[in-house]
Amino acid sequence: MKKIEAIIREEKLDAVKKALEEKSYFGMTVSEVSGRGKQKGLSLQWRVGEYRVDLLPKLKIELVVLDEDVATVINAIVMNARTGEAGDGKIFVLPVEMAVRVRTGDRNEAAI
Amino acid sequence: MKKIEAIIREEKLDAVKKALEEKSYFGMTVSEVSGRGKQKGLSLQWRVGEYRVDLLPKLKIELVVLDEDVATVINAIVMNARTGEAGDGKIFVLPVEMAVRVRTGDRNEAAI
Amino acid sequence: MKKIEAIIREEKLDAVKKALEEKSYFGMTVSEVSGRGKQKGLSLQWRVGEYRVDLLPKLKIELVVLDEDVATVINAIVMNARTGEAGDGKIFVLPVEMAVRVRTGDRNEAAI
Amino acid sequence: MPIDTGDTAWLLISSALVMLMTPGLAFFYGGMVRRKNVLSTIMMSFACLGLIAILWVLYGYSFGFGTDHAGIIGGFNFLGLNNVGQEASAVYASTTPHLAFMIFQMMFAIITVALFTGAIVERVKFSSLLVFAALWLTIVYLPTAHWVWGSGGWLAKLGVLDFAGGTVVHINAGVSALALVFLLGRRRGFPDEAMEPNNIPMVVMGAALLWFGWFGFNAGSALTSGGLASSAFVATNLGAAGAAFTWMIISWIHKRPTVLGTVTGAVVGLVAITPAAGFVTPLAGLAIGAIAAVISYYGMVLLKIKRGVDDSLDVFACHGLGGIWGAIATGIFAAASVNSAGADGAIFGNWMQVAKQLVGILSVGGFAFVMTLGIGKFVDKIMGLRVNRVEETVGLDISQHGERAYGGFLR
Amino acid sequence: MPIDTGDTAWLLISSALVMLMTPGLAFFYGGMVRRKNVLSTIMMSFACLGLIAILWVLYGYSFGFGTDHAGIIGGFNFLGLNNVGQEASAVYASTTPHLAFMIFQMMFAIITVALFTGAIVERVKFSSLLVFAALWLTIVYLPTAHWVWGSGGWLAKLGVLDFAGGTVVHINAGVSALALVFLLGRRRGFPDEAMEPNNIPMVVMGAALLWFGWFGFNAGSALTSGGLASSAFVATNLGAAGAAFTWMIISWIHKRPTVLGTVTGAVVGLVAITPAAGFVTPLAGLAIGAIAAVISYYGMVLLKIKRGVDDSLDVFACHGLGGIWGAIATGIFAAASVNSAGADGAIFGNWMQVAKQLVGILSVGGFAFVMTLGIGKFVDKIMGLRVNRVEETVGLDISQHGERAYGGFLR
Amino acid sequence: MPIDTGDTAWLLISSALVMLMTPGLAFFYGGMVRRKNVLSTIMMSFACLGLIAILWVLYGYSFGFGTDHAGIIGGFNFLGLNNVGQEASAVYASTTPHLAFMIFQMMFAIITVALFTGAIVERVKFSSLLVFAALWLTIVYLPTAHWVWGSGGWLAKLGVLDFAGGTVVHINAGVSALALVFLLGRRRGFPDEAMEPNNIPMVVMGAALLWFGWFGFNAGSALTSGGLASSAFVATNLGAAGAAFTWMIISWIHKRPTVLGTVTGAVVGLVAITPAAGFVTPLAGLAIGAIAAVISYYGMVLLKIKRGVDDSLDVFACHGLGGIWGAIATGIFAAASVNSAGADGAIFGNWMQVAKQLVGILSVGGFAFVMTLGIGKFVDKIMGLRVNRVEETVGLDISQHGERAYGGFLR
Ligand SMILES: Nc1ncnc2c1ncn2[C@@H]1O[C@H](COP(=O)(O)OP(=O)(O)O)[C@@H](O)[C@H]1O
Ligand SMILES: Nc1ncnc2c1ncn2[C@@H]1O[C@H](COP(=O)(O)OP(=O)(O)O)[C@@H](O)[C@H]1O
Ligand SMILES: Nc1ncnc2c1ncn2[C@@H]1O[C@H](COP(=O)(O)OP(=O)(O)O)[C@@H](O)[C@H]1O
Repeated sequence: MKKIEAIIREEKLDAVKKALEEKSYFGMTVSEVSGRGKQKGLSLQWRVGEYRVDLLPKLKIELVVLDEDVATVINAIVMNARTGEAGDGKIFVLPVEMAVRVRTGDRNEAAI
Repeated sequence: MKKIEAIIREEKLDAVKKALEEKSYFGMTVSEVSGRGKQKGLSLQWRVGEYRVDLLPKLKIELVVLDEDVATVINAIVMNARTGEAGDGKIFVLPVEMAVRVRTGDRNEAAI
Repeated sequence: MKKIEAIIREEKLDAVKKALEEKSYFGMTVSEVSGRGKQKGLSLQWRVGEYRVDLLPKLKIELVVLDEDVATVINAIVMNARTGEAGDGKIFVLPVEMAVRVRTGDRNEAAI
Repeated sequence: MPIDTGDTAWLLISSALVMLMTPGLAFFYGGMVRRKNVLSTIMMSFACLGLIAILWVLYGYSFGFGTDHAGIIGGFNFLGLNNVGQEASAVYASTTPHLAFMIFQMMFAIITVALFTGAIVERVKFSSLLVFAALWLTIVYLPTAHWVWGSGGWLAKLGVLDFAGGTVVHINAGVSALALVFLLGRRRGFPDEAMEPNNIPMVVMGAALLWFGWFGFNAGSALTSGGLASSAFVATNLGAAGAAFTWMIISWIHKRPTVLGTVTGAVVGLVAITPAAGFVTPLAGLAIGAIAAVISYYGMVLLKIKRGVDDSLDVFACHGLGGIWGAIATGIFAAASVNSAGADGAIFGNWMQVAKQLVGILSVGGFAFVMTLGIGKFVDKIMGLRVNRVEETVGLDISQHGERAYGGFLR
Repeated sequence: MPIDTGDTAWLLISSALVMLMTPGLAFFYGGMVRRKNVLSTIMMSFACLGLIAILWVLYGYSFGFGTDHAGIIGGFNFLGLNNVGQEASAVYASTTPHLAFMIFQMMFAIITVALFTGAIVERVKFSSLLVFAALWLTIVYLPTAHWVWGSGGWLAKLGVLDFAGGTVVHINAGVSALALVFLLGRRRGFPDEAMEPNNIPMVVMGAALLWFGWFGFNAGSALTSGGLASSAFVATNLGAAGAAFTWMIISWIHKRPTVLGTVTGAVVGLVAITPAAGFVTPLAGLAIGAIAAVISYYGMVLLKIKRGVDDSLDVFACHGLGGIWGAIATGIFAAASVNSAGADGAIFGNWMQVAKQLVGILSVGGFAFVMTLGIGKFVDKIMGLRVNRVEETVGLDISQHGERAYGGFLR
Repeated sequence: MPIDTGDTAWLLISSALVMLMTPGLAFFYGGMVRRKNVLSTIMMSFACLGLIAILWVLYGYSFGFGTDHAGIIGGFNFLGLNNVGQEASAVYASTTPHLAFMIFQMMFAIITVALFTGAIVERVKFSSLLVFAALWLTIVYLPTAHWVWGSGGWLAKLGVLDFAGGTVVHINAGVSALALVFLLGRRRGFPDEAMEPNNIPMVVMGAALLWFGWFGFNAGSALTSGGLASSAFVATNLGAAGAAFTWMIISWIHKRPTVLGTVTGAVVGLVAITPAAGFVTPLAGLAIGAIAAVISYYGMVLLKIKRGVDDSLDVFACHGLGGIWGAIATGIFAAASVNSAGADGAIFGNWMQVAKQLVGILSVGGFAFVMTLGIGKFVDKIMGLRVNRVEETVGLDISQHGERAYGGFLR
């Protein structure tokens, strides 16, 4: 099993969710994160003057999938989260040694 | 060392914390996440009409432990986070190559 | 590639960011987490009486870097996030099998 | 007549209460949009407190309430507050300073403009909104206010009853909102995405300030402190209570009694009782409010859910329909015994009053709709009414105002 | 007597101020519960603005203030606002329209009901709460209001002093809250889990609106604008200031001067000064407030911490104890020189007044306690007072109202 | 003269409005700091509602408004509200109860103290702040209030005009704020870290309550209900509107029209119109407000950005500069035709009035600056003005008050 961590733009969540759903990857965990990278930050204003914010709001999607599904999932995310501008995000794949479903105690394939 | 990532119901945090504490696993990191899976989403109302929310609030617990502790910890979480209804959550185990305690620079076993 | 997860004090973010920047590690993802460990919790007050909060606000920095950069990055974080008091945080290093840049589809070294 | 200290105290505090309604509206609206547009939504109302106030003293009051020209528009005699002083006006409120009457009216103009912004939040360009607002005040609000409330206005002379602005404020704003929606089109993502209100407690706070301020709006419109103000005050509260309760029940029948629905009901009830407050018995207010909730609820279902019209915060369904029903209801329930300056309505056999009310609704509503389309098209041509795609996606707080609502370490 | 414009302006704005207290209370309470119950807590107060207002005009005012029957209850003469018009009432406020007095009283009934909900938030079933509220208004509030304030009420005739509702509002609500807690039991998780207030700034906002509105509550109860209203106004402010400051100091002695404690103190001081406001010298208000803070603070420690009674938002400790102390303090500090309609209290040698106050406290408090137990048991039997386990765990916002307070991409 | 019910209603409601300004300020300030200091910032204002109120009735009113001693300070005749009763005062507002005048003045003292806390939020020690506040009230506020407003005060006799506190409230607070900044120094991290406002909607809510309350502050200062109050009311609103609009435009020229800037502008306009409100024509208010926005904006740029002075919430730039400009503007625009108790200003050829205003500014401002430095140094010596490094880093909510603003499962 692998854990796929995708950092994407907030507004792309719906598209990515839908795309994964269509390929019947339904389970996922999402969280609010802030990121920086090539995308340049924001310049915001105070009463007078400005200040820069370089950590921009992003969403992190975490999905644990079987090894053979990794390519499909990555593909679906890349296709649907892309705008072509800096800041579209990253996908990281990490090894997972075990998965457990809390409700049943099922392990691995049966758990996800 | 392994990292145990457990996604659980918000209301089970106290029970899980207490159970881990009793087995003297005290250190942990928790964050607010939203998840979907087998559990069906919520139907909420606007002024008129309804809309569905399929990402439900969950908590993610992250614990880095020694290899030999993995089973005990998983067991404690499963026992205490379970309600038996869909949505109880998952536990994932990931390999960790190194751990460092920022305060001292201690590595690995000494760090966690 | 490795993923470095550093849990640090909120107020150390700026220093850590600056230090990493100087070594030209710019990309990163940050999120708000709560943690407990050696640091003792807070005692807060209600109208009357007190209650304890043992999960304290921390920030989690996630950086994916090449294997050869791990030592430098860890060093930069340790140097800049340290106060010497319990609660300074931890750094964990996890293996990453693949990285993808959503914008371009670039993989691995090219992606981060 | 000499200035009466009690009447003046009541008119001044009423003006302050109506002023507070505009920030109230800002929160009522601001809580319902998505987080990325909270500030921009609040700003649309708050900016009116600056812009409209200035235009009002320069020429607005004069064109609305100055010497009548053919029943259509006021004159130049009050330009720059000329002739508007500490003594009572010759033709309006006779026991309070003219300045007090002038500023009470100012607050109405401000909130009317703020009201229609709710239909086009989350996509309208801020600069264009300001230009539109200035033109709309001048071309739509000032004449119609004169028709109904100006000394010599043609609808006033006809006998159309509008105690506190059901027609001038709510129909005007509601109908113009609908016209603007046709010009601007839907928000990106509507209706597929669930555009969840970001902060319902903020909506409740806004509704609470609106309800509180509305006592000034309606009971202040008596322009004196006494029996009439008290009667309007009670009718106002019953309109709100009746509609809040009714909306809660309807929403319960469909599924659950929502907070958002209950406070929306309260506002709709306040809208509907506005034209009637000082002409009907307090208990009629209860009926007017309850019926208003039914009309607005199903109007909203029809417009938003069935037809997919993205009147984002339902300005037409709340203020347009609520105002139209209120104007008709005034014709039905009016009682000369409540207010001798009013008339008897249909329940006392005077069906003519309903006809008169319809003339008021159609002339003001029709005028507002057509003019709004015209002004809107014009502004769209010269500067564009809508932000671009990226600006809309990023959110108007950042793209229009260079700010975000909630700062912190991260978000 | 003719209607006085100044008195009427004061009574109307006071009514508006008291109306604002109910949303104020909604925020005061809403900020203290857990995030999953914010809306439901707010709704418990807001719904009263609808429900109780309607019942009040239908029969509430009549049973409370209509023609006396044996000192126990009013009559049918004001049903549906019959005989309640723009002229002054024959027996109540003689310089203001009867309608103004009626609606001022309405606002008191609304907030009294809203007050006790604080004891049972986070677990009470919304439908049952509404039914209970309607019954409680009818069976508890209307008679007791009549006893104390109705023309001919037996406690009024006895000479019990309650300027603005220490007994009718606060003891009634506080004691009933305690009875409800006995019926409903503790929240799941109490007292093991730290039930942290979700939003203290919201609590402060609520307290600020309460303080502001309380000027209408207490000084408005003079029913005229002049020396008595001014004296009550000052006493009210000093009661709040004295108690806020005292609570801050007590909490400092124990550990740190908390914001939550300071605003709680302010509210407790306002409660305690309520019955006394127009009968005591302003400076006595300072003492009454300061002592109230001490009593409520240690009452809360005893009840909540020592005894584990889950009166969730401490309604009995704040309003029950505060109200009882206020009623006794009125008997102690009252000065006929402040208000000739009042009496001299114990400090002027008239210990009888304290005895009378005790009769008021015991009769109203006892009646409320017993009746609340009865009505509560009845409602519990027919429909259940408490939500089920899952609903409580999920939170009442979602389970009772199908909403969540804060929407967004994720949470 | 007998008590006038209308005048009293107006003065009482004005007092309530001014009371509401202090929580308003708490939110205005609280929204601008970082999340970890929200409660502590709110508490600095809220605590004044307790502390200053108590000191005011004990001796404050007496020293400020009691029998004059050499034009410098009041006397002992009103200690503990002695001789302050339900009848009108012999020398102050002659148609309202003395108690009403006393409490109206109390609210001014409270907010003046709350105002300067904005300069030193996020680092001042709470206990020291309270001690400083008590000393400052006694040594700075009471004498200067007496000079300007006390019967027999030397600046009053000189003919310095200050309708509602431009000098006594705003210059006093603004100049003292600056002195405190010199004593306390910058926040850790300033100016390198972006100290982002945590909650701009909260700032807007605060500004809205301030604007609303300011009608009581300025128009209430007429002390009667009628032409003068109405004129001051209109001038006040125009000052706010003019400045809000101007600030919005300036900020737009630099980049974007911010919400934070617009509401700041409104407050600055209200500050500037304060001394002038009842002496100038309403339209002059528009000019005064607009110019105030320009002065404060560039003052802020100079102080904060160019010089790096960490007057955290810009109290000097807003209240100091706004107040100074307002005082001068009063000398320029005053018109005896508006208020016969006033004078003609420079535009009517009376340049002397400007000179008198300068005397007022320099004497009060100079006195406040020097005394604040002195009192501040003293408090610093005995107990330390600033929290320690760790407390500042953790945040004052937890370190000073043992609380956090937003609770929940985690944060
Ligand atoms: N080395 C990294 N480690 C972890 N997260 C990263 C890294 N680089 C970028 N990110 C995350 O990816 C997001 C997008 O990256 P960015 O470089 O701005 O755009 P792009 O991927 O299109 O070049 C960032 O906001 C950050 O959250
Ligand atoms: N494949 C997955 N990858 C990551 N997280 C998942 C995955 N499937 C489920 N989750 C997380 O686990 C939570 C519970 O899963 P769900 O399927 O609803 O219940 P259960 O585990 O009881 O069958 C989800 O809300 C989501 O946060
Ligand atoms: N075993 C662990 N697994 C995951 N996170 C941990 C673990 N132990 C500690 N942490 C995180 O590190 C933070 C600091 O740890 P703590 O023990 O308090 O201080 P220190 O590392 O200085 O001894 C905690 O708040 C928690 O977020």
